[in-house]
Amino acid sequence: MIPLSFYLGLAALLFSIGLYGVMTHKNGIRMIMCIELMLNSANLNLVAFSSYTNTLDGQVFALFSIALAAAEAAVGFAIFMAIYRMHDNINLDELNILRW
Amino acid sequence: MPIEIPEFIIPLLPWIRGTVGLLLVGFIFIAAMGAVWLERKLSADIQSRMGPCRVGKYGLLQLVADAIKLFTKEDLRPLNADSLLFNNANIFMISSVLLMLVAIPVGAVFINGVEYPLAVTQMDISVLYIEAMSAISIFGIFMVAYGSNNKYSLLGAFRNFARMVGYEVPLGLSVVSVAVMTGSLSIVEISRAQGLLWNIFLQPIGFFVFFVSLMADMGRLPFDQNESEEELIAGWITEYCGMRFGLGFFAEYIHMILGSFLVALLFLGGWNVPSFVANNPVLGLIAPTGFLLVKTVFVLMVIIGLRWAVPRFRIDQVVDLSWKKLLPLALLNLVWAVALGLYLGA
Amino acid sequence: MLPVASLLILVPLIFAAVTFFTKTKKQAAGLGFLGSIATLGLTLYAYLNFDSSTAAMQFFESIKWIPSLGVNYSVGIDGISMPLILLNSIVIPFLILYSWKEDRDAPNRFYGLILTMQAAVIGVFVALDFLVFYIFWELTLIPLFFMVNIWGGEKRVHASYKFFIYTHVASLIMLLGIFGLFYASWQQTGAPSFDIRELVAQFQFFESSLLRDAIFLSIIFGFLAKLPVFPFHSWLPDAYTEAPTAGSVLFILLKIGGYGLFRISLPMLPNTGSPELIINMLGLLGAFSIVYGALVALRQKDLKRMIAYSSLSHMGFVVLGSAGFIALSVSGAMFQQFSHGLIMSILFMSAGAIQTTTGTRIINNLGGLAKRMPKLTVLMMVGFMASLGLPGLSGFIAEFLVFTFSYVNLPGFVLFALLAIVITAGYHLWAMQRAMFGVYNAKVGDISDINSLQVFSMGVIALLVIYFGWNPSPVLNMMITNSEAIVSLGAAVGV
Amino acid sequence: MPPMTMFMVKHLSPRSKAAGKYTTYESGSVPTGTARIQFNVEYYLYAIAFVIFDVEVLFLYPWVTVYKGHGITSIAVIEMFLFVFVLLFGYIYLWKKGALTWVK
Amino acid sequence: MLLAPEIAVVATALIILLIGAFMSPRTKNVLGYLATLGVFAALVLTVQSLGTEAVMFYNTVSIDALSQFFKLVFLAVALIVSVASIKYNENSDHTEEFYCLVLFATFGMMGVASANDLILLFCAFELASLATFALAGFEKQDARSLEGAMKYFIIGAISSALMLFGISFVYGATGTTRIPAIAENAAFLAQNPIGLVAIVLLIAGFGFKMALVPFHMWAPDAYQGSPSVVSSLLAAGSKKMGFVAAFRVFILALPALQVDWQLAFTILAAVTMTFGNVVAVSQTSVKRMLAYSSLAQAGYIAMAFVVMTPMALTGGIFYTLAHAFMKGGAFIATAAVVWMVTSQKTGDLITPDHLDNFKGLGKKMPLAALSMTVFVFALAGIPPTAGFMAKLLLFSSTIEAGMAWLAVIAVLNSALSLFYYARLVRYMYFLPPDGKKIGMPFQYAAALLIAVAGVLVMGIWSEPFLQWAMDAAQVLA
Repeated sequence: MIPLSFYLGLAALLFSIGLYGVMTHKNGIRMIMCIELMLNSANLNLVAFSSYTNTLDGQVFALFSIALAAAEAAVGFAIFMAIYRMHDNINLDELNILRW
Repeated sequence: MPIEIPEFIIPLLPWIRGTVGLLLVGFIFIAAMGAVWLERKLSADIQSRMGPCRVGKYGLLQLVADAIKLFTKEDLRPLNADSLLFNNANIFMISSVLLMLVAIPVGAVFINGVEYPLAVTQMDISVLYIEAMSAISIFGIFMVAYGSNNKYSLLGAFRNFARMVGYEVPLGLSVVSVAVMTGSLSIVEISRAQGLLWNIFLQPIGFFVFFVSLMADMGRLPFDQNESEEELIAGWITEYCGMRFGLGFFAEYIHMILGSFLVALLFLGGWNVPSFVANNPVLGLIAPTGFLLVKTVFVLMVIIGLRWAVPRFRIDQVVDLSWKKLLPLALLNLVWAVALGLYLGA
Repeated sequence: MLPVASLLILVPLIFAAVTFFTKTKKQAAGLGFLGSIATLGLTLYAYLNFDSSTAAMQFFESIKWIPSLGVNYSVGIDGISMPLILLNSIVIPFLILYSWKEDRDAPNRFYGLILTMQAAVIGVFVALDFLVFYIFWELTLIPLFFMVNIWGGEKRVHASYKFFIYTHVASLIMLLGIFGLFYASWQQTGAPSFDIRELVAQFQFFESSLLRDAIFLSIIFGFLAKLPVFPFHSWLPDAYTEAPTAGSVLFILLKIGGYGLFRISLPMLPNTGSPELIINMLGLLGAFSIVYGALVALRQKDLKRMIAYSSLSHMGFVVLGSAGFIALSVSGAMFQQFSHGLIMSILFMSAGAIQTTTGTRIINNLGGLAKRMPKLTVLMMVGFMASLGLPGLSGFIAEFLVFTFSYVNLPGFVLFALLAIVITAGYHLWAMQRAMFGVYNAKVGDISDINSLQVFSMGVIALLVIYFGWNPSPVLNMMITNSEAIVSLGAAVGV
Repeated sequence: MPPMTMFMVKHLSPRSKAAGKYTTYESGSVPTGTARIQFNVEYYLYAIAFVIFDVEVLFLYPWVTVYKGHGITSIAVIEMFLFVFVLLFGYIYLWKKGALTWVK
Repeated sequence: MLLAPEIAVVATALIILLIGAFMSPRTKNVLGYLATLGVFAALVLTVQSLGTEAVMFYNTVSIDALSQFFKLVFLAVALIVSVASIKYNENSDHTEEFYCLVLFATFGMMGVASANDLILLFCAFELASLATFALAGFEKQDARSLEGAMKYFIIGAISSALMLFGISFVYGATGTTRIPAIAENAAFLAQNPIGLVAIVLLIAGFGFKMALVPFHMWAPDAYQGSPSVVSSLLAAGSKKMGFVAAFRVFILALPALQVDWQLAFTILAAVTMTFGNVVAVSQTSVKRMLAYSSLAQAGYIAMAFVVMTPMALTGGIFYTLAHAFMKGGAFIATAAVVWMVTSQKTGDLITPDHLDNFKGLGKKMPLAALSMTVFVFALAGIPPTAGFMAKLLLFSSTIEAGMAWLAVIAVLNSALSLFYYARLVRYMYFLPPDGKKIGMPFQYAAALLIAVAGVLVMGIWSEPFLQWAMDAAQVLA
């Protein structure tokens, strides 16, 4: 058996990478990808815990969260599409009408 | 008369399984070559021409010649192609089919009436696994197309994407409908459950949906919009030449064979044989696998034959077919299957 | 019996609501007048049915409102509130008459706000539940804020916000004190209640003297800032000066700070941790306000500002009288509130009239107005004389009572405050001399006297000032009855 | 395996350098424009529809294995049909809105 | 049927979606009335089932006073929003989508309110979030709407990832996702640093939704950019969802870690209310101002987590309902003004919610101005409105708990808030109008009247509401 801490470490690493990516990237699509990474690292956690605690909740949770992540990405892409049509790019730095 | 299994074999079982796996890979490669040959021959027959006949008896060695040709061709890569994507796309395509292969039992042996499926692994969720793995190849195709930096390729990939997206759903639904009957996602279980009645008779709609979706999934005519030689100059594979092309081509044929196995396993009763055959020490070893292979080859021939029986659909027709016809049919079939499963189970 | 206490709130409120929807100035002023007259009638009814020989609550009504918090809608009138209600009801009709002929934007809102204000102030006076009390307390802010903000002078925005934020913060701190009182009593009795009299009575049973002090101080802070007295007064000159005449008069009628002092703080005072210290502090504040207000008024060039500071000085008497903590000194403080309301109304009306006719309030730019405006001059004289405490006018009675009886407990502060009498006389006479008499200042231009309605309204109030100067007993009697009740609480503890 | 193959190819196949060979293929003419073209919006709509229904199938898979034999058969079947039924609304809506039609 | 309200909402949404697809744009106005009817039915059903308690679906759904109360809150908001949206969606081709999203968002919020399981909680939370993401960007031709939606989406998605990660730790340490079971097994979480990590992640996740500083960045943009009716839903509904989720997760599931999250909320509450009020003062866009004031209000409500006495919880819960009416109504009034500006083509068209466009509103749209006045006074906590009662409960309980310093901060803040609220009133009543009187669309009028009625009734006849809130707080105690 692989120790639980390996899974947790991996999940934490992926999560951090995702968070870092969201913080640093300006491109909307990349941000969505990074967010997906974060969500999936959480799923990894859930599944790992599920198998180590011998309960099924975690796996069920992961299943639901995968579905929600997909829906979230869909909504996100829809918003970005609309933005792209208006601005011809999805660089978040250039969206700054709403400030103060 | 039962055969004694010697004690010393038991610790060796993992090794045996490994060997079987390796053999399977080899077998499937040879089979893929065979499928190419079969396709050429069959096509020729349908069109009343000879097909390959020079190299070897009935042109059997044509494939070897082709392979040599591909190996010695220059590996061209357009200057403005993205090398990372372009070079590594093959890995995805090949690994997709190989990973699928791992879970597909290509037959079974009965020893003392006990069934031993010939698969590298036996997982509980093999159907789901196979579907998931088969979806990997789309990454390969998209990587090639995007990496080639060629409009034809990209268009091909777009179409491929639209088509895969459309057929993945009916495919999944029809697989679920089959699985509903047995309450299991294991291929072995599913095929075992068809001892009395094949699923094709229980769920004709499901079979239709599955078969069509599978064809689309494999990119076989009439669903080869991603290649469509006439309009897109082989589509996604335009810039691929030499052995790169060869590998992609190879993967497609393996995919086709595995697809045929799936049809045979899920709908055509798998390797089920009457119990007297299974209990017979000799027939039990040979007959189930033979049965399955016969069915598979039959399916393969149907698939190849269909290439010449129907014209290629336009992409909008393809998409319409999946979303507006197959999906409702698949849902209908799901309802039917649940009802039937409950009825038969009760 | 009519439910007078509720009606006194409702009638002006309803008239205010209707007035907001009137179209013309005539309708607005007429309705406003009608409403205030109706209120006056109710007040007189209440006054006539009032038994001034008892300190008990009269016209008491109580309805359950939020049982789970122990909140009731309970109102009533006693000798503390009756004179103040009377003051309000008397002055406001004349205030409306006074401004009858003025032209201004949005008259419907103007008169509507006046009536709202009246309702809110009376609401504070009759409320016997802390929540009701606080609601009306806050409600008084809104009309005054808009009064200053819309119809005020040049610096109206600044003044209105300053007034608003100052007093709002103060009343919020008071609210926190009320919360403290509420919870402490809840713990004490096990039942929530917002009843003012009950909470005030419970106050003495709280164990922690720190808690009692904190509650007392935060509540009295709200009152002192509203009153105002010296350190908390800085909103006053701006607001009083920038407000339109009617607004200034409304400020004058806003006697809720002093009322709160009598109703809530004084009964609690003997039970604080160190009542002596607090009495001394209050005495100091009062005396200092008297002197400080007078001194600052002395050097004002602006007539209205001068009156504003003199008002601060007068408010010092209220605090000093309260701090005296003897029945008669407290009654003096109460009477000071009452008479101050009348006197200052005249003065602000006069100052307003001068400003509208001459276009300036700077005393140095005026001069010899008596020749052109004799009626105004006479009325203003009455106001000034009353304000400086001339015997025979109502101001004298109040100041006399405060000085004489506070001396018993706080001799030092009273002696100090006596200084102010001289100063007050000085600046009043000086201003009178410069503005009304002396050489006619040609720069003022050709001016005419105040109109007859203004004469009438100011005249009636001036007559009242004189009347109460000779015969204060109609209101003083009930004040004394209640003061005795308050002070007797202190006697029990030995203060 | 593919890298291995390509390694072999590298050593087996001939090399000749000619500039024309390395250009992008465009039916013989000189390539024009960039191939980094945008997705057509239709693809996007299909992708969304795919997400919806693939998720549906995703939920069906585990359901398949448990709905029988745990004493919950009837309620499980009803709930799954409810789920599919709700999605059916979405499907009809998509169809009606023309999201499933290639050319609009 | 205890789930009847939810079923009513979902069924209405599905029916609208279905028949809307078959209708021509001109007849689609009917859908708005249909949605209103559905929400109203759900409201009635909820009121009817008040006082019942049940645990359903293998302990995942808990119907108790808390969930019923918050369902009331959400349904009230949905009612106001759907009535007002009838006008907003007039002649729109996307009416059915709009209502469907509103109803699904409401459904999600209701799900969060009655979640007894973290899986359900997360799913419902996300359902509501997703629907509101789409709603925030509903004006596809408006750069502001899109920008707001995008910021809202990005930050919302991050927050849900943080939340999920936090939940995974909670699950890992306790081996269950059922809230009562977590509370029983949380001892390990309390001793382990993993508990702290989970708390931080969860606070970040919920804090985004509640728009607590420093997780508030999206709120002003999303509130300003979205169509006003949607801002109303966001501020009045979606924000409350964050609170009810936090109530469920922190107070019911993680009492073992109370010390930790209480400290965090203390700081967050104080900072949030101060920041919100200070920044709101300088805003010229009314919606943005309301957004910052909404931040401040979130800070007040968060005090309930700090004080945690039954009275404070009652106050916090009561506040959510009051705030739903006040802020929801205020945004609807803004919607009416935006409608006026865009349909009359007068005033500042680029920012239709600019303060200048409110000049003389008392003359141009008396009802809008009057109700806006009621709302802002209520937000400022001036009696006799719902806002006053709410603040009364909340601030007084802070005193009770001996946290006078927090009460003083809160009280000073609410004094400060009067500053910008009064400015708005001054603009509406005391500055000259730049146009003629305009007939108010009755849909906006109806929505405003509902909200005004809510604000006043809750302020004047607060007893029943207080009782409900007390019952709900009982669940948390």
